[in-house]
Amino acid sequence: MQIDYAAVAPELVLTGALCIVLVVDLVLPDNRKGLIMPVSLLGVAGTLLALLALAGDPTRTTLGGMFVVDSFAVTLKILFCVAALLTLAMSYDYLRKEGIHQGEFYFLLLCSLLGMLTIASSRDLLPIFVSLELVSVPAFVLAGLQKIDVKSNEAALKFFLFSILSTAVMLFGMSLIYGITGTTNLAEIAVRLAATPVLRSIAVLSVFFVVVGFGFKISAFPFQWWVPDTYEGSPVPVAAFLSVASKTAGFVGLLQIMFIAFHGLADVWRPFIAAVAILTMTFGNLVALTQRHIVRLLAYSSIGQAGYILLPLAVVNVNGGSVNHEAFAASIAYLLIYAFMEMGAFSVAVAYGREGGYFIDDYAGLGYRAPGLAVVMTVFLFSLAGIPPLAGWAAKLFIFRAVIDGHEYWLAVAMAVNTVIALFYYAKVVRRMFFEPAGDGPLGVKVPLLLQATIAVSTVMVLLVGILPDLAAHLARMSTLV
Amino acid sequence: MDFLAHWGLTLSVFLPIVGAALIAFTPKEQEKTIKFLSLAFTFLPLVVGVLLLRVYHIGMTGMQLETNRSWIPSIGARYHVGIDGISLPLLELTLLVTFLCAIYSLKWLPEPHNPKGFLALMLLLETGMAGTFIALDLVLFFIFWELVLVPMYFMIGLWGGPRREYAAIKFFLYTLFGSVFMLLGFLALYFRASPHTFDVLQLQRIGPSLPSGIQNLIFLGMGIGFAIKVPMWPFHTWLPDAHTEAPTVGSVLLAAILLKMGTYGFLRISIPIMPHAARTYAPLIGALAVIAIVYAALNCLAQTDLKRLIAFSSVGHMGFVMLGIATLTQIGVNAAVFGMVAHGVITGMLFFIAGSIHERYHTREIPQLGGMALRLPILGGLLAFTAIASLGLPGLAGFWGEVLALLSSYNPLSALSSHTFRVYMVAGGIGTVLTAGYLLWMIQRVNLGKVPAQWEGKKLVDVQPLEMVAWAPLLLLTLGLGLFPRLIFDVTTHSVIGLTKLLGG
Amino acid sequence: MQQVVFGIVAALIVFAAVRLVTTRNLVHGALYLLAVLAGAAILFLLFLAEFVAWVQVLVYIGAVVVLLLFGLMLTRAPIGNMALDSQTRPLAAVVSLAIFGITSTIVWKTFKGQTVHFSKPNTVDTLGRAIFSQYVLPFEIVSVVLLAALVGAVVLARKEE
Amino acid sequence: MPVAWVLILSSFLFSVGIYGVLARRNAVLVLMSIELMLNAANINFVVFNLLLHSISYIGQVFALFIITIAAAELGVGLAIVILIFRNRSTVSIDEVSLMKW
Repeated sequence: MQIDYAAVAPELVLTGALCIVLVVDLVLPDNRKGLIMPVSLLGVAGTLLALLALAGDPTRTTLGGMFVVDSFAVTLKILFCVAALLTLAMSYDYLRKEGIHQGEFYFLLLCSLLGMLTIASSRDLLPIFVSLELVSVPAFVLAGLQKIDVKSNEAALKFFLFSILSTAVMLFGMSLIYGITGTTNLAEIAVRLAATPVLRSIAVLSVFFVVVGFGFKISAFPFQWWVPDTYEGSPVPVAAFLSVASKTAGFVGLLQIMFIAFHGLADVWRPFIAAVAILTMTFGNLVALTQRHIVRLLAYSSIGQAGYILLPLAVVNVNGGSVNHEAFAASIAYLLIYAFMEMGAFSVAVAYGREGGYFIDDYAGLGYRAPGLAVVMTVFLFSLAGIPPLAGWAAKLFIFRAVIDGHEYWLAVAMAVNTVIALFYYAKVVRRMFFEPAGDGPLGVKVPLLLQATIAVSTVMVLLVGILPDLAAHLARMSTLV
Repeated sequence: MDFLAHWGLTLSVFLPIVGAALIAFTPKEQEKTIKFLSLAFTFLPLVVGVLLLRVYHIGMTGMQLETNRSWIPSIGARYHVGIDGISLPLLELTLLVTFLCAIYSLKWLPEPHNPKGFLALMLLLETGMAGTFIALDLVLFFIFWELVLVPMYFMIGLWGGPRREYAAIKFFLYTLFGSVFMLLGFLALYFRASPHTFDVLQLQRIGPSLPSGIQNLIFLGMGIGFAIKVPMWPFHTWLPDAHTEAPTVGSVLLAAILLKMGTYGFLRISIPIMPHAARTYAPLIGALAVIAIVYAALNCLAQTDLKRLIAFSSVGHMGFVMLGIATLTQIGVNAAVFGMVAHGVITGMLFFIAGSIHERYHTREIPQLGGMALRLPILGGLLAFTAIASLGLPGLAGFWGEVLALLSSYNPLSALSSHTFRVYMVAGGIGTVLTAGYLLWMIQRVNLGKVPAQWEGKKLVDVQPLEMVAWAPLLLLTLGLGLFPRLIFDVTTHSVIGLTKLLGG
Repeated sequence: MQQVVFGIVAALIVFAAVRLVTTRNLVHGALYLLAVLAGAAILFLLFLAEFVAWVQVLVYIGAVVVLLLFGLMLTRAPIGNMALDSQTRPLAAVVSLAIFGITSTIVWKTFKGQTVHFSKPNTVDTLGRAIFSQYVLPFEIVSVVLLAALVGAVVLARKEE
Repeated sequence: MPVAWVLILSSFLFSVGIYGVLARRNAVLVLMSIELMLNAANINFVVFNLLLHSISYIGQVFALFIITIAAAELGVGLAIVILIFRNRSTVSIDEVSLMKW
């Protein structure tokens, strides 16, 4: 079989890089482990370069039609690489202070990243399943890396159990789909579902199981129970990685399956998705109101955001057409924008956390003690809340646009109400930082260089995309599957 | 001149944000530089704004000085700005009042002392406010509209009175709530229009032919957003809190400009694009406006806090503006625009005075003032003058807006029930009497009467030169607009005629 | 003939599975799991998936169960009777019964008339060819998963000095 | 042989697994229950492969991959359980809950 090596170049580079990281970790003496970080960084940067070389190319298909490199795949792979770079930069000082082994951490992170890259190119249930596992298996370990911390242990356990449970449910659904269509190729599934007069009930049942399986990965209600505990217990950069990259990987798998394979059944699953999306955002936003820990707050906020990202699926049309295109593009654009604001907020949490603490009370008066940090945190939080001209506003606009284009006004209104609820808790943190007298926290927080870089990149992106939303929108529209 | 015609508006709107960025990068200790920057970057836009008057053709209907550039092609939003007779006065008012606020802030800054943050936010606010009045694209309009939110939130929350946090979050949530629905309305409009567009001018051509059910729904969605900002009764409850707690400059900007964004939204977007819905809702808007007038006046009678009293009076004055708009007639809309400018000038001035009184007495409780005319004759005189202007005395600015709004409701658009509007007129008339009542009573209690014991023999400083500089333009405008209303009407009439034509008036 | 084998094995699987989720003893649980896995392996053989059956025996029975037992012993979990169930048993029963009812009804309706025909079993050879031609991608991904799992398990289980 | 019999068996296995997940509070037992669900999927894949006469053997291949991945995950899972036990001497899910909401 002919393999198109150009198409798999990024994955090959990354695989090479993670092998090197593993070997370097073995041969380096303990006091030189700091070198692994630059090696990993170079590996991801190399992957990114290989990806950029692929950008703009016509679609390539290889490995027996299972691996497709189109603009959708390239865009999301670039996003995953950027998220990984930000996580790497965020981790270095954190790991040193927490006494976590650098080598294994980066190795596992790169493994997980590899899974994300392959899932974006997978157009078959089998590679989607194995890629998803490649994303998750290293992530369990990463979540548990603060080994002597009971919370971290528990984070890993919860994440692990929920994840394989969801995999099992998803696989059962996939097996039924295989049974009724005789194929695992996404495009073929769509064709055969349309052609063969199968009973609707079994198709719906299998789609239901698959969606439930993905519901865990993307933390949709009522499968979100693991999220706050896992995020809080994990090392904070891992929480950032999970909330951005891992969740996006879940969405990528879900979007591919729903839009390529199952759009013919859209009229059946649309109401179900609508209900899940609304419940997810409402639950996330309401519970976020009560949180006192910044990582848990961000966790619940990320549940809320997942609801927004899911919402456009609720307007998908059986016959395809521009509505589907808009819906897909809206979700993708939201994912692109969400990555930067979430990463930014987590970077600030990491930067401040070591010295100042992770409770929202600890942020009291930060505006006076470390004005710069407080201002960028405000930028990220208000962006998450959707206040223009920050990027999150554009993301919400795209969703609203898609939903109204699909004539689902009530969904738009429900999301609008949610946006207002969400503002409460974002503003709560901002209020703490600025409206309260400087507490007894540290004065002038020292931010390591690499963290400064992640914060700066995120801030610039949030502002830039906020003023020129087309940067994200254009990319998203170019890279749709439908 | 050519450059000015194409980019003058953009320049005047975005200069302040450049100033805000410069201030952000100036070290906190260099207060002089910061103050200078804030002065310069409010003065320059004003200069541009005045120069714009030279290229603006007063006799023309329709938009002028337009700029229309590609911005977010993928969703069809464009950078489209321009002004006509309705937006011009409001834009100029914005540029002027912010500059005056910058002058005032040279000496009087609210506690906690942080000129850097305060002035940067003020400049940011100016961009948002001015931008709202020139935006001709719904997405652009929305951005500017929301840009106002955060600076005002911080202004109230950081530098406000004792209940500042409550007031700040209330202001934020109310406005955000409204604006989210406004955005949904914009999007619905976009998708209903064919071809899909966010362009206000194009929508004015397409919108009127939309089915009436759709118009009504979209009008309602947007209306919530605008009504909260105006604020119309019963959405007004954020206003007294925000006004009372905000620092002086915040109150001035809030009263003078922010509130006009809502009424402007009705005039620029809702009514011309959805004339059918405008006719449907006009009686309701009129009713709410009249309720606001009477309700505000009654509330004012019960207030003891000077700022709160002025805040409630704003609700009433904006009621007159909305009543004028609701008639959908040329006179009514003209009166509304005039009323907006007049209210901006007069109430802005009143809040300045209230701030200065608070500077001196450290209280705004009316019972604890008293006898101010004796102790501080100039300040007392100015208060009396402005309050009288506010109650609508002929010869001063407040008169024209209110009287014409009442007059126009005697004879509203032919499609509306004139009986209903005559009832409104009578009720509004009662409102004017009540307004005169509480303002005169306020003047009597503050200026006359006995000096409270704690101020006996204590030295109180009367109006200072810097205050005079900051206030003089407003005082002159109060008098000037009252004596020569054509200053405004000449500018607005042509555009208003264009607007009312769309309504079949 | 096949139906008889299927009947016996199915009965074994059903019994073992039910016991697994109701037993009050952890080690018994592991043994019941073993029974289910073995039963599944026989089914694979029956359905002409020889290679899958042997992998099931080697990987699951040879490794997984040993691993489980090791884990149980290493953690010195109390091996006697103990409260292993949470308070949610009735709810769990309702939910799982509902799922069973719905799923079985639907598959029954869908596949009512269809029967499997037992033809010549495929050899390992054809399966191997398939894996290394059409399914290279998932194969390579799985190899990285295994590597990551290996490293991860070592990292987590290793005692810090 | 009617394929529906096999499918009902696998549905049963799947449902029993769900019951185990919901009703058990020992992490290892939950893990075992999930293995039941995975086996249900495996049986489906294999029998469908036979039913459909897949020339590509995708059903069997899928089952192979599921077995492999399940083994890998179990390794990690048990490592986590051992870790927790070392720190807390318990593997009960309920008792491990330090964090709620």
